[in-house]
Amino acid sequence: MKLLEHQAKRQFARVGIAVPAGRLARTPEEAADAARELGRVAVKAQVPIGGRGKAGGIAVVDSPEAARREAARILAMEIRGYPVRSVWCEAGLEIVHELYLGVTLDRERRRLALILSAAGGMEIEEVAATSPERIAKVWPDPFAGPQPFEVRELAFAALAHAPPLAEARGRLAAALVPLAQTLHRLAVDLDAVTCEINPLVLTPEGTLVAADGKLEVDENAEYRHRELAAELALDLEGEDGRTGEDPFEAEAKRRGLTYVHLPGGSIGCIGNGAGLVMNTLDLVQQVGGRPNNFLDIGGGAGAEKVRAALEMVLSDPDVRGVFINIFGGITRGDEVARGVVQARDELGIRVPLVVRMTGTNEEEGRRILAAAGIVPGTSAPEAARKIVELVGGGA
Amino acid sequence: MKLLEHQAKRQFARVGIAVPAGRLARTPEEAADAARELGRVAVKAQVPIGGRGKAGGIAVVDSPEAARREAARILAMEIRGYPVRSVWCEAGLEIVHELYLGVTLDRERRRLALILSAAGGMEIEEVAATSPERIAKVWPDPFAGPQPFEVRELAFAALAHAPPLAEARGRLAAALVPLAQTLHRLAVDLDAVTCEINPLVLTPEGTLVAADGKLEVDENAEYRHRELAAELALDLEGEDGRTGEDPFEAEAKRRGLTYVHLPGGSIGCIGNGAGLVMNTLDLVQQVGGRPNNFLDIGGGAGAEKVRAALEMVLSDPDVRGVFINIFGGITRGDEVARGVVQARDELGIRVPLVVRMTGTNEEEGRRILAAAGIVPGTSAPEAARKIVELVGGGA
Amino acid sequence: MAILVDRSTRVLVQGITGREGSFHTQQMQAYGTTVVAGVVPGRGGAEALGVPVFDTVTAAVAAAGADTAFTIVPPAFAADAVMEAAAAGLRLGVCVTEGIPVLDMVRAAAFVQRTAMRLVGPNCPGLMTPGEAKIGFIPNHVGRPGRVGVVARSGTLTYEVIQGLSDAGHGETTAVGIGGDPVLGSTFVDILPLFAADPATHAVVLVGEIGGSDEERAAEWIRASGFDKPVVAFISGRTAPPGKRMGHAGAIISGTTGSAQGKIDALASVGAAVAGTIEDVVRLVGERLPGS
Amino acid sequence: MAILVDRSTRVLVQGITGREGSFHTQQMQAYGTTVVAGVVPGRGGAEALGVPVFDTVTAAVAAAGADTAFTIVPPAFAADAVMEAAAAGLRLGVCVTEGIPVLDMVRAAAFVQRTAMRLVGPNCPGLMTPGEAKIGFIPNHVGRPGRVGVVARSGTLTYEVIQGLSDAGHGETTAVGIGGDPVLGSTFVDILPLFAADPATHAVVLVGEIGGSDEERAAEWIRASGFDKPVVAFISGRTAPPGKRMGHAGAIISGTTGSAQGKIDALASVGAAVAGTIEDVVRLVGERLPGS
Repeated sequence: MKLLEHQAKRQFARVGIAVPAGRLARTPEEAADAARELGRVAVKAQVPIGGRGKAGGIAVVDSPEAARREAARILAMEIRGYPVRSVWCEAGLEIVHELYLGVTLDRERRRLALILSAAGGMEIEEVAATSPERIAKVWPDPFAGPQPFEVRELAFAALAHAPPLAEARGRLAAALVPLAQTLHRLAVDLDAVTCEINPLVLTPEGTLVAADGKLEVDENAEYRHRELAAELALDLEGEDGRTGEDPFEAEAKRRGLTYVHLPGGSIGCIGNGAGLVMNTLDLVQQVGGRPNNFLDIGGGAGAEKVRAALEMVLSDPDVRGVFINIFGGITRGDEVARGVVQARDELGIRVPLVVRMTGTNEEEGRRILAAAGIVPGTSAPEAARKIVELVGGGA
Repeated sequence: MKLLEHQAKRQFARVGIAVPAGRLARTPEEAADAARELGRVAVKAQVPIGGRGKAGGIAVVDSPEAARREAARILAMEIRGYPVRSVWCEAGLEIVHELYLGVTLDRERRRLALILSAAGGMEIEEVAATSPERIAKVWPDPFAGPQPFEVRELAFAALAHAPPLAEARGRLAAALVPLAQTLHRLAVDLDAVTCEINPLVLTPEGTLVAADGKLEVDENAEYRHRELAAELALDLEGEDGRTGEDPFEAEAKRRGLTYVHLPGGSIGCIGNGAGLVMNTLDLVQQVGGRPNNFLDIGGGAGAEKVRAALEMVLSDPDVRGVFINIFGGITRGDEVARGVVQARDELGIRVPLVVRMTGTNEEEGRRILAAAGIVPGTSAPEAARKIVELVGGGA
Repeated sequence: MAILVDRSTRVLVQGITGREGSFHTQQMQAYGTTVVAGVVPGRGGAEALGVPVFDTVTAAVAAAGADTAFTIVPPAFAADAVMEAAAAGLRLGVCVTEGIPVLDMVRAAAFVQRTAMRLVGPNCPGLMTPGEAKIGFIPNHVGRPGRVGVVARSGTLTYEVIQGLSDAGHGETTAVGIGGDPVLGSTFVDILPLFAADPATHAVVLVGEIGGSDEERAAEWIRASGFDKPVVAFISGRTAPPGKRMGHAGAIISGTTGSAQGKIDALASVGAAVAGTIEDVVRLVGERLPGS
Repeated sequence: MAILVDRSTRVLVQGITGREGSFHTQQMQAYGTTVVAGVVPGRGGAEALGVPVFDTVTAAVAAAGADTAFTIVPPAFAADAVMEAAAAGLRLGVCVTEGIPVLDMVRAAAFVQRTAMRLVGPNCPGLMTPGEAKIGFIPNHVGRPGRVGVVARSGTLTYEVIQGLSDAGHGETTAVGIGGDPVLGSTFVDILPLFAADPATHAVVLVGEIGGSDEERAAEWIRASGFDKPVVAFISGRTAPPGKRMGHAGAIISGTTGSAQGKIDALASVGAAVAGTIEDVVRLVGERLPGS
């Protein structure tokens, strides 16, 4: 769950991290009001993705009129599929230097990494690729959080690559200690896998201000942060109900299905187990087909779940055939077979279905399928070839 | 710094630990008001020591009139030297069982111990002495704090000795998890070396309520908790300015001196270094004298500090002679000697002074003392004998 | 021979009275696993599936001599259960729970690392030493004692590989499903050395998938350690689009990290045979098994 | 021979530019201690007392090859400084700071315990190996190379003991002031084994005081380990009233714990000679030193 900029900033402000003054505007008029109140402001599209600026989603304006005009323009935009529902109107900052300060999950270290760079304002991945020496990292103990000395080490390492800050580095290191500790605690409290301030602006007064923020909450922990999720949903959905998410994926989420959409593909893919379904997609592509989706019905799924899966997959009219790949462990082949037959009949499915089935009760399952005129198989590559043939070459 | 019951309870309430409804009353009239509001209440003397109940400092009353009468009686009390400045008037609780839950510094383990006992309502040290098996302890990692499983282990261990609670132990263990975690976090946040709820009352509704609380803040960390200290001072000092503390110790604290008073003793003891001064007292007593105080002037003390120390020690008219014991390391003997002579002259000291001096510049120091008619010495036991002789046998 | 689990393993089940816990414990018992106790806070003194239930792991260890935990409790309680098992001095913990908040696992992993316990999982299918014992979800019918070690991130694919190896007559020493989460107790590099040290293991199948860089680390380890048993690898997710979670929380390509091709290249560069299909896995193992 | 500190010890000073830090560093240099660096955040690149100053301990270790930290910083920063030293891989940390919040030290002690560093202190006078090196406050003139190990909680009394042993001609191998705080990096039982292993140490003086039970633990260790060098003990605080802090934060009798008599009895029961005065300490050592 990626929060919007203004949500992230509200969280920063709540824990005492300085942010510029700003107002959320959902209409051009509100943006004009904000400019009246704050003076020169940046009008920023609120969408949960990066690259807004390049897409024209940010404008700096000097007057309420300009704010109204630019807000109207931006609120009419759709940035990489995301309709802009609101703009964040924010007072400008005088900038001495732009830093990057972030907390992000490091899978390899099995910890949150605390990252500081004096090269703020750029994508940190870009900095990492082009000048990795300008990025300093520490991996604080997850229970202890960053200790002051760790933040100082981080700070002195990062600031060593910013000669203009050499003089002030002691003071900056001292100021970064509580800031980094607070940011880390915020990340932990919000179950954030990414929690970054970029740029972190050093002002002429010597304060550090979070000029932009990114906050992504672990999906497994959303149950602990329902208010944030509700807030985000409210911010993403306009009157048309569109959130900018893929509509099929949004629907699958509502139905509680583990589904990923690959728009434009023609072959629906269903299986039990994430690795198995990924492999199913791979097999389809290997023999020249174009998979339309990933759908994992999980372990021990019964007929009802299979039916729901088929219904979901076929809701995309691009799907012209479905490949169901089942390894019967806990999942029983006969039960899946019955689910497939029943779903086909009840849903009136006319596109070809190929079911590869092995493991528990596989013979019984294959018998049921064959009797109902559905193509059964035991070898997954062979079944993949079959569905691609049935859907048509180059499909 | 030992907080008063009502301060501890306000801290408990702040972090979400249930406490009975209560009102602080500084006058009998306020106690009557509290009783009018709360009904049947316990009127409890607010003094920073245990054993109030036995001393008559707690009364349970049924009417505002009784509250007024009992509050008047208790507010006139002095409990073990502490004038009662306020009473806490608290609504009664229905009690199913009394538990003990506490956090306390365990020096040997170098950690806070989390302690639970089903034998609540008694002094935990008494339970420890008479039935140690009824006390369960864990020593959580200081960074991680108590984990749920640790609290459950604690709970099942402690509740194993409370057959009436056997049935409810699962539910109780689950309820104790957040409570113990909260109490531990409170102790850490307040730098408490003791933070206990005793009794922790299990009510018929199955809730756990902190019916009494003890909270002692580490003196070394008082600088982080100035508001609590200020609040406490306000609560302890009446219009007469007396706090219940030994007045000499209170004065020494104001002067920034490390001083412990032994009322009734006749020999003032001053030295540099805690161990040395303790030993000075021991030596005086060994040869039949009665030390009046402990005063450590610390390392590197100059003439000014010596003078302040002498002034402090002699403020108790019981002092009929002073033993100054100096080991010159950083502290220079000649400087101390000059301080002693100067202080004697300026303060017009007439009681005998014996100064034992060894180490850095000891000869020069002893020369200065002898020239001024003050008894110098190099052996501490001999010097101790000398001051006892001068003050008079059995002194 | 085998690794991690065998006939002598004494298992306690955290969550034995749950629907899933109960079902899989029975499956494990049917397979021959020695289940000695269950742990359900507040249910101590009861009995379930023929074994005593305790309030705490410590009590189960003391009374029933358990040395291994099978953890099958809801996600909100799983990290704590894992830490409880580790603190109680167990040798091995196997946690199958899916959906644990990742920062819970970050803490649990750090906690476990300070103890003597090896953790497998979470969100893993568990492990099986055919003919001896299994802990977790691997279907009872798929395994067959043999010479191949299997270590895999995904569940169902693991079963397929085991089935294939069994059907081909190679059989397995032990199959270990390390799990599909971003933060795992054991990764490939934790398990491979055990297979290296197991004389009965003559070849290893490594089943990886997109996301993270555990496969790349495995390749580094193979190179650095001079591991000389044949390795056949299989990576799923070649078609997965970047930035999408493919079912497993950990199966996601982030920026330049985690693509299937990177993993395939890394493993191929250290001499592993990288298979395109499960059928190929079995064939490639057959070609490489000494004495085949 | 000696323990913990000798001619080869390479010391960095945390807080070298402070008033106290500067004074005592000079004293140490005058004594012959090899001070190789100072650490003052934000002052890296400067020089102080003839040695380079660094922003971090890590930098000081890398550039100056320090292996030991002398920590003399204000109480609010001391625990963090100790952890920094431990994290940087130092062998020994000596923290003299008085007044550190006890829960800061609880955390620091737990942190240090997970590293290879041995911590002496805080609120301690430091340690001295006469004729070789000293770290901390022990006056330069008191020591003399010899055969007695000294381990003590209080500072000034330690100096007295050292002086007495020196004047009597026994001399010291190493004197260690472990400090007067309730939570210490090293207690008697951490230091005694070092003296046990040091062939040059022929007898040990243990200077205890009221509060806690470190002396009782020392007695237990002496019994359990079969420590066979003569031990002369001295305990101060026989006259201290219960519940009062006698100067040191740790010198307080709490309930039934920490009285002088309990400690005297415990030590006497394991064969230690318990002296009534410092003069007695020296005499008792003289009577017990082998070959005296």
